[in-house]
Amino acid sequence: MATLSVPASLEQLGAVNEFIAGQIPEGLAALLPQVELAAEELLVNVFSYAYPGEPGKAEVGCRMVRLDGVPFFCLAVRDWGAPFDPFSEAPEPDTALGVADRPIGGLGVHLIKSMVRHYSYSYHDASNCIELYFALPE
Amino acid sequence: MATLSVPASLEQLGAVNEFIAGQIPEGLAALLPQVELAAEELLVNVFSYAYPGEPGKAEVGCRMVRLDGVPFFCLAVRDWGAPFDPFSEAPEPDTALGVADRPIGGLGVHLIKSMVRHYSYSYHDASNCIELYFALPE
Amino acid sequence: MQHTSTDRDGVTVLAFSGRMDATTVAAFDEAWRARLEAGANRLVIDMGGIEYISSAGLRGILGLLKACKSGGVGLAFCGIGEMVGEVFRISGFTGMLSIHPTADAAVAALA
Amino acid sequence: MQHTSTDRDGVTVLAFSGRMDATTVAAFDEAWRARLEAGANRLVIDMGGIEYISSAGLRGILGLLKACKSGGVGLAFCGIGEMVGEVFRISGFTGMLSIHPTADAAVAALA
Ligand SMILES: Nc1ncnc2c1ncn2[C@@H]1O[C@H](COP(=O)(O)OP(=O)(O)O)[C@@H](O)[C@H]1O
Ligand SMILES: Nc1ncnc2c1ncn2[C@@H]1O[C@H](COP(=O)(O)OP(=O)(O)O)[C@@H](O)[C@H]1O
Repeated sequence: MATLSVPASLEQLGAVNEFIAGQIPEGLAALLPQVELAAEELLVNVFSYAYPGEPGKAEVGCRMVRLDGVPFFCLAVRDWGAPFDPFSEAPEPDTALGVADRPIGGLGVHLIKSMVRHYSYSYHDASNCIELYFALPE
Repeated sequence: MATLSVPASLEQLGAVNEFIAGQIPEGLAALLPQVELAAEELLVNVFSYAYPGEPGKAEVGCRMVRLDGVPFFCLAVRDWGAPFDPFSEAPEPDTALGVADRPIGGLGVHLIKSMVRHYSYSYHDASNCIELYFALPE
Repeated sequence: MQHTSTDRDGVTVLAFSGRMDATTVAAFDEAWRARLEAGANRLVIDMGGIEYISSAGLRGILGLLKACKSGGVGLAFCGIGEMVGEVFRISGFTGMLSIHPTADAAVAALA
Repeated sequence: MQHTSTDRDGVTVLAFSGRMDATTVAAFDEAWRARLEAGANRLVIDMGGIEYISSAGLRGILGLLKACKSGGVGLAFCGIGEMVGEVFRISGFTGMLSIHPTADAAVAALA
């Protein structure tokens, strides 16, 4: 798996996007916006919440995986903050609310779940490990 | 992820089983025979075919993973042989054949597929990476 | 992210281009706040040049929506590309916005 | 893997215990081959002590099945535990075997 390690800082998003663009196999370029979006959502959360008041790092990895015989582009994001599973702990937003009642924020995890076919979370080796499985474009 | 690295040799199966038994969380002991079976099937193949005429190694890892929000016990097996995806390349056996027509062998991958909820294969960092997701006992 | 601001028949058209993400949304916020402070009371947001938006961008848009609603400012959108449209749809933003195919149509809707 | 061999009314009962895997199946193969070479023509395999079987074990069982079929040797099984039974079922072995709840029943079936 090609991996990129970055300090936990918002200005790294550009480097992450460049890395992802270089990893997406030819023919799968249509996935790029979704993968960049998912990476941004996860990393912004890591940069904002995983290391309160201290420096930290994140790791991003890309690889092709066959899950149950079906090929996927897989994005992995890892951080060394306190255990936090965004998929079970972040509340589901109500996307039917109108302007006045809409809380600001809380849409990141929802966007990811909507764009991937499968997502996984595990905590091991003192790190949060998230894997996102993007279905290949037809 | 707790991992064990072993030389590619059949006599390591005992050490692998011991490692797995130590990794299965309390309350999931009912999974042990299935996980040991899957590990044996994969490792016997690695030991037999992955390193023809040369020494090699295999790595076994265990961890809990939430995939699509559902908790699984995950067994990971890794080798550094030539790329080989047992799930797509090993032929499906015909389990309806009688004694006379039954070929010897070819059941290992079928047993694994029957016992896990999800399986994945990827080739990266010069290694074959297999992950098996066992549903937790009720 | 870049933007241009044009006055058309008393409607302020703010046209954005580039990426609307966590590192650039502040520029979006500044742009519309400056227009509202300058007294604009009808606003068209032309997203024709926006190729990418994340939840940070949605946050900027929601701030704009709330400000226009409470300030009685007319607001319309145009130039929603494929990626932006999908993110709007998934987030339930499509129903909250007045969306038009072209800047002309958006300006006309606020006339 | 351990085994014992008993003669009951001319039927050879081979009782195995332990794990039947890639490292032990050779002992299984040796045990039944020795019995056939010694002239046994009715064989009961008691798996009551087998807590684990892998595809290597299945390979041993299939070898035994083929040998008995071609040699005209009567063969019956008993003592199939939960794990072994599931592996037999998944592999389609259940239908190829004459399976009985107890050694007595297996011996009687070959009488
Ligand atoms: N990596 C993380 N570590 C700790 N807490 C987190 C992390 N990511 C998200 N959170 C918590 O989950 C909440 C929801 O996250 P998210 O859906 O991205 O919305 P928001 O727009 O509020 O960041 C955050 O407000 C924060 O409290
Ligand atoms: N790790 C591996 N590397 C290379 N080839 C393999 C590997 N594992 C299995 N194979 C090939 O796939 C075939 C089927 O494997 P399997 O289903 O386990 O049956 P068998 O009982 O014949 O080993 C093997 O005979 C071998 O040719």
